Amino acid sequence: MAAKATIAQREPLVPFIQILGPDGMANPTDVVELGLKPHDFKALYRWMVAARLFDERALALQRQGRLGTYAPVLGQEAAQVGSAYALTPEDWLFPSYREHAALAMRGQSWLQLLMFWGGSEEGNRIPEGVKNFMVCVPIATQILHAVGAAWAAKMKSEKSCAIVYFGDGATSEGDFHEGLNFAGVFQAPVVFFCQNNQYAISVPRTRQTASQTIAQKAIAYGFEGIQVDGNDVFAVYKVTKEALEKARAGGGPTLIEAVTYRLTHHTTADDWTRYRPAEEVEMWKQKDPIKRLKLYLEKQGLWSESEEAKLIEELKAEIAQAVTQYEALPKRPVEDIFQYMYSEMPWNLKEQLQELKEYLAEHGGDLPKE
Amino acid sequence: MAAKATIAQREPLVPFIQILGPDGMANPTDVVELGLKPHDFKALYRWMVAARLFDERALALQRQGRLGTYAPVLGQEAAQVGSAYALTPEDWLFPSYREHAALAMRGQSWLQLLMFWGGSEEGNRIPEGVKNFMVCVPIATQILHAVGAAWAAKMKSEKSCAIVYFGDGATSEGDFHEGLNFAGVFQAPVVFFCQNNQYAISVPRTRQTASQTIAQKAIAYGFEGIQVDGNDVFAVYKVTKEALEKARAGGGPTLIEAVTYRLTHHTTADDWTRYRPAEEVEMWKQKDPIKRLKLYLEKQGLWSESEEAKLIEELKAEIAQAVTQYEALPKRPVEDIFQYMYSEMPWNLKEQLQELKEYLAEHGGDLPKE
Amino acid sequence: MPQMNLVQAINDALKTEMRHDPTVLVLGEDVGVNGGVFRATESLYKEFGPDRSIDTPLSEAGIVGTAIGMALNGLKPVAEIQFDGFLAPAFDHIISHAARIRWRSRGRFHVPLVIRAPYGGGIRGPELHSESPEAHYAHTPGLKVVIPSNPYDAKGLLIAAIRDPDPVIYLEPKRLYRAFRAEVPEGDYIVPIGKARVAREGSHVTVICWGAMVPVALGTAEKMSAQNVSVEVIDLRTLVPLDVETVIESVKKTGRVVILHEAPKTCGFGSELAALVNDRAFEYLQAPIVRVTGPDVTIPTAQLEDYYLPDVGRCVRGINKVLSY
Amino acid sequence: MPQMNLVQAINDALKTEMRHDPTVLVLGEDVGVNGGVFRATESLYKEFGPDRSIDTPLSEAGIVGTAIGMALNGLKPVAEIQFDGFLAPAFDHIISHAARIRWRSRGRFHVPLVIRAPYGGGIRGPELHSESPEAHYAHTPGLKVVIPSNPYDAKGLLIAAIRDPDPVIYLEPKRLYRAFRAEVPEGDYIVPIGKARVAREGSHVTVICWGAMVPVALGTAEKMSAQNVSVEVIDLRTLVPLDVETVIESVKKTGRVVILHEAPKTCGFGSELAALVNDRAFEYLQAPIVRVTGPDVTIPTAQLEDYYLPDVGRCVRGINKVLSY
Ligand SMILES: Cc1ncc(C[n+]2csc(CCOP(=O)(O)OP(=O)(O)O)c2C)c(N)n1
Ligand SMILES: Cc1ncc(C[n+]2csc(CCOP(=O)(O)OP(=O)(O)O)c2C)c(N)n1
Ligand SMILES: [Mg+2]
Ligand SMILES: [Mg+2]
Repeated sequence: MAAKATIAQREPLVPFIQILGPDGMANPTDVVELGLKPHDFKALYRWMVAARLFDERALALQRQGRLGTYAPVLGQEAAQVGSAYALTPEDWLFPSYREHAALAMRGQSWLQLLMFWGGSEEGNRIPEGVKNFMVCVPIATQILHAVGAAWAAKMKSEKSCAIVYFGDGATSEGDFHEGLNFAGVFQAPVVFFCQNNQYAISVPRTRQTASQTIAQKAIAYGFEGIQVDGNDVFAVYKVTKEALEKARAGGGPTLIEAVTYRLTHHTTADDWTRYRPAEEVEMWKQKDPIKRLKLYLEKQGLWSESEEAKLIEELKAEIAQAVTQYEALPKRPVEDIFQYMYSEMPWNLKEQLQELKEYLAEHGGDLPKE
Repeated sequence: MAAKATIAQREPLVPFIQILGPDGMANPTDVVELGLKPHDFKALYRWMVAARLFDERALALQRQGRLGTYAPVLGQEAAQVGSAYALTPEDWLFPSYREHAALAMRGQSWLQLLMFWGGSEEGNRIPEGVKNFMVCVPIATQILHAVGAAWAAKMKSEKSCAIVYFGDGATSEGDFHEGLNFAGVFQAPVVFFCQNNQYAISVPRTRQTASQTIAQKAIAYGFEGIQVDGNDVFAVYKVTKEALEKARAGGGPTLIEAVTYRLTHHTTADDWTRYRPAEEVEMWKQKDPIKRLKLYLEKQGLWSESEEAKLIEELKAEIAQAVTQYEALPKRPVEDIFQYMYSEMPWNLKEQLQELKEYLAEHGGDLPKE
Repeated sequence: MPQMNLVQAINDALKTEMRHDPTVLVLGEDVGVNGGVFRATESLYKEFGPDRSIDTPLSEAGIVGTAIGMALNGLKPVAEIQFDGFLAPAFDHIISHAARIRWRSRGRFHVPLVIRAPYGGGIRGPELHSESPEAHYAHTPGLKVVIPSNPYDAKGLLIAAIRDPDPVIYLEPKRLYRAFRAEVPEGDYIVPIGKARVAREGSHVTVICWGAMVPVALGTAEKMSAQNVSVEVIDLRTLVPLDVETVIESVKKTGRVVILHEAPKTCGFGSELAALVNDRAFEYLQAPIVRVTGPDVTIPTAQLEDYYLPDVGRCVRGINKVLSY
Repeated sequence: MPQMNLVQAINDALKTEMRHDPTVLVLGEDVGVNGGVFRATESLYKEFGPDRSIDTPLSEAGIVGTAIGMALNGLKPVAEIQFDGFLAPAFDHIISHAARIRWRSRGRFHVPLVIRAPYGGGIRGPELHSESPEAHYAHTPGLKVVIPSNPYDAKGLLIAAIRDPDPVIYLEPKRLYRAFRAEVPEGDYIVPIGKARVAREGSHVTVICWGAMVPVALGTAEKMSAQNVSVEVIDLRTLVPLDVETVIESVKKTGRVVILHEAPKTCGFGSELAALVNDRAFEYLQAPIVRVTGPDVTIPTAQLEDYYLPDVGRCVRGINKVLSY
């Protein structure tokens, strides 16, 4: 029958964009077209290094029992930093739970991130004026919220967009589908940013979907899908910026698949050696996004070992200060549990709070040690 | 950027199959390749006419208050009959709520269909040995059940497939996505049969998704999507049969989009004049699937007005008999409400049944008239 | 004052509030051009256009999920879910998000969202068109649950729900949509969320109910009065936050309680009421509380539906049971 | 007899039943190669291969929906939902399909499906990793709801659940997964669904509980015994169908009841128990029933979690309250 030419035999249905190779080489015109200045390059580099240092610190704290389960960024710094760098403060950012780099760039302090991973809801208190949404634990649900926020911006004739981050695993949830479908129908100004880090915990990308690429899923919704080298901060910046501009200009949504790799465990509760070969991880280490940008900067004479040392020192100090603050935080009052449920506390919560307070009072003001 | 060639500018991504035109003309080789004999043509015609006559009768009964809300097949006879004709008795059929033609072909009696639409669960009692599933009211949910059943057949090394029917509206639900994605990943032997009748109640297909075709959504799952003229019973039969054969041979799933039209109200509770122009309906009446096959049969000398009259008489009698039986059915006992909840009735249901019986007994054995 | 039935009152509430507040919009399946399958959104499309009367794709998680996004970006969406049974596909967004965003963000964001859905039996609907899922939402902290029983309340409560800063599950007893007409003021008024109504005063027994069970309770009270039994009927109007004072006051007065609801008995909202009465008026109870509810089964479709639904006869039995203890 | 902790007992139950019955398989996120995030499916992949220990895409409706399809085509799937909070995306398939297919088909089809999920707090989890959603399922006719509290029961109940012809929601108190070890027989045995266990006999007050609250109740009982208060602890093991006899018998003996659960109070399973005790043992009650439960809030994450969870101290308070009435 006429349909004998199956999908699998087709040419790739979406473009793959790369500017900066693993060797730190880039076509100069491509770089010029980015419209970025040396200070931008350095800012990108700074955020990527910051994310890695924060990861290291958080992992150490977790191992010492001073932080809860933590989800590292390691390996995905370019994807997060390149994309978030393309945002304006007017844009909405909807994270999953792994976007510490992007959130930090958008005004959330290291302290707040530590609070969140330390198990305090206060870590999710977005600073006034910052248009981020909270960490989203249930996979893919934030996609619909982002579409709604972007759609509202369009209705209100605002020039803001929304970007929403999610993983390769998230593309299997019904919410991914419903979100992209709504965005297509209502031409919402939203950028769907998939960090395809090849795994959803232990489940490899090939087990997640039989689709050749994640980017081509956009075809089901009538808009554009692009694959980009997620370890190439230039290419990520470029495709995200263009997608945002298109959205702002009324051109509707875009699905970006940033092809990257999680270089370590899913979270500190995970053990990657159970489900993937060491060679695979080694292979991806060769494509390290930070090393790559550093090579480029060095080749351009924009970076030196002393600058590197200084940067690391500065960032470590910044993060160390956040850790000190974090560890000095007083315990939150128990009212915290009750007061954010409704605009006004109903009688049952008032009574239950009262009961809890009485109980604590009976034990010298805190829970009895058992 | 390289992605400037947007989806919208592309050539259609899926084939469109038509054999029998609205004028009743078909390329003879295409017809020969179907492998159907004159008695098959007549059988197809018979089922399509039967569905239309059943529709008419059911609508009349509903208007007289002798049947509940009813969802007509009108206009979609070729899509249902052509596809169901391609099934073997070993295959599973998962309907939505509009597949009376397909269900009747698969061993469900007119009487049962009347019982269902008359508001008795007994209408959903699938005869032993028949591999149909029950009418599914919540949109798109049956897709996942079909995938599971097909996947189980594969695990058990059975040669059976599953076909699942759903509408254009159903493609917007998360379940559509999750079902097709699982089928792609696990290469389940399932055929996804979408009757795109252009509306989900009042919402037109263009509002349902920005995708150019529904068939191309298969690209997101790594398998084949095909568009077929849903009013062409030959083409529908052909693509369904090939998809089933492919599935049976281990070739995995197929998404078929049968482009058709609902020629009347969504259900008897609906009024199509509120949301679509009469000209549109008229235009589609020109593409009537039954008229089309009749023209073909006549041109081939396979059909005469006397045969037509006889067929209609026979079918009307068959349906009338079912109506008589339906109206003579005694009321179901109240035990019916309780006995299909669990394999064994737990104490609370036993007590509640007892209570209900006592109540009825107090009022002469039935509910008091109020 | 104009006479309206319940669905007209809802329509009027939507119109009133959409005129009053440009950030209010409705979205859902068939709510625009078609005016809703029950005509609750009739003529909104004409008056407010496709951007405020939005036909969505067939996708309940999509409707509620995007409405949440709109709500946090300054709009006040009123989402329609076409039937009770189709709240389930949106369940995750209702309980894991709408209900929690104030909590999750420490009050930085909140979700002024109303989710409207027709609920309950009595219209001879097909499967999943007659469910009573209120207990699911009452068990979810962060949600308010509102159920009107008459046109006046329907309008006033819906306007209150739209103005409420918290997410409100607003369940409409579809069986009462066109059951009767009553006077409904034009324009602006609210019926406050969290206040029950003593629908009929009485002294021997209290019947607690909501939605389509209110007329059943009133019919029962009328019938019992012929036997000199004085029945107090409390129409809760809001399940969460519950007007516990009105309930307990009545129980203290009558000492006998019948709880009447359509949902299956086990873990229905009736069990919460029974537990609360036990908590707060134990010593006043002169008989065990009786729950007259749907049995613990899937509600049957048309032919056997009446055997499931609590009616006056069953309510009478319940009252006789508490009285004869 | 081997000593096992609760998660090992679950693993052992799965192995036992998969060896015994070739139609049994497990599916879910990370259940195959990785052996499950809690290692409940450890080594099944090695022993039974990828077709019976199936890593699925990240899609809860997909897991439950396809498992329903498998069940009706002759297999016995045991679906794992990774955490309690992620049952919600599968809610529609659980309540509208798994629970109803026997009903819908008039017994022609049924769904021998087990849905396993870790539930409850106490492990310092992130949001939506500590929920107690049992009341949602207890309110859904057609489902059975089973919750073990110790390794022996966990294995025996899970084998019973897999053999049960009806869909079973099997909630595992994740806080007890590795809390203690106990003797668990090798091979085949069942603990029947629908039978509660008197975990400790007593005469002054009955504490009704399940899952991770059982050790709390037992700790409380131990503590109270020092004050010569004799506490009977009932571990329900099955919420639906409930072993109402064991509960009522105990209440008749003690006349005083404390209900202990983690879920929020309003419309929790505790309210059903309170209502049932009211129905069947009203005249035996010497004090109002006390519910010691989570408050009506979203369960906090790590730092404040202990302030939410019922503990021995709060259970003691509850007991003192019923005793001092
Ligand atoms: C609805 C839901 N199901 C399951 C989980 C448990 N879970 C947390 S992360 C994860 C894998 C996510 O994979 P992916 O989307 O690729 O993101 P990544 O972690 O790789 O960044 C799973 C299954 C969850 N958080 N939410
Ligand atoms: C989950 C769910 N949401 C809403 C409905 C109400 N409803 C019944 S039919 C229908 C439209 C279905 O459209 P489509 O899938 O195109 O099928 P068609 O009726 O055109 O055959 C809707 C919205 C439903 N049955 N289930
Ligand atoms: Mg991933
Ligand atoms: Mg349609």
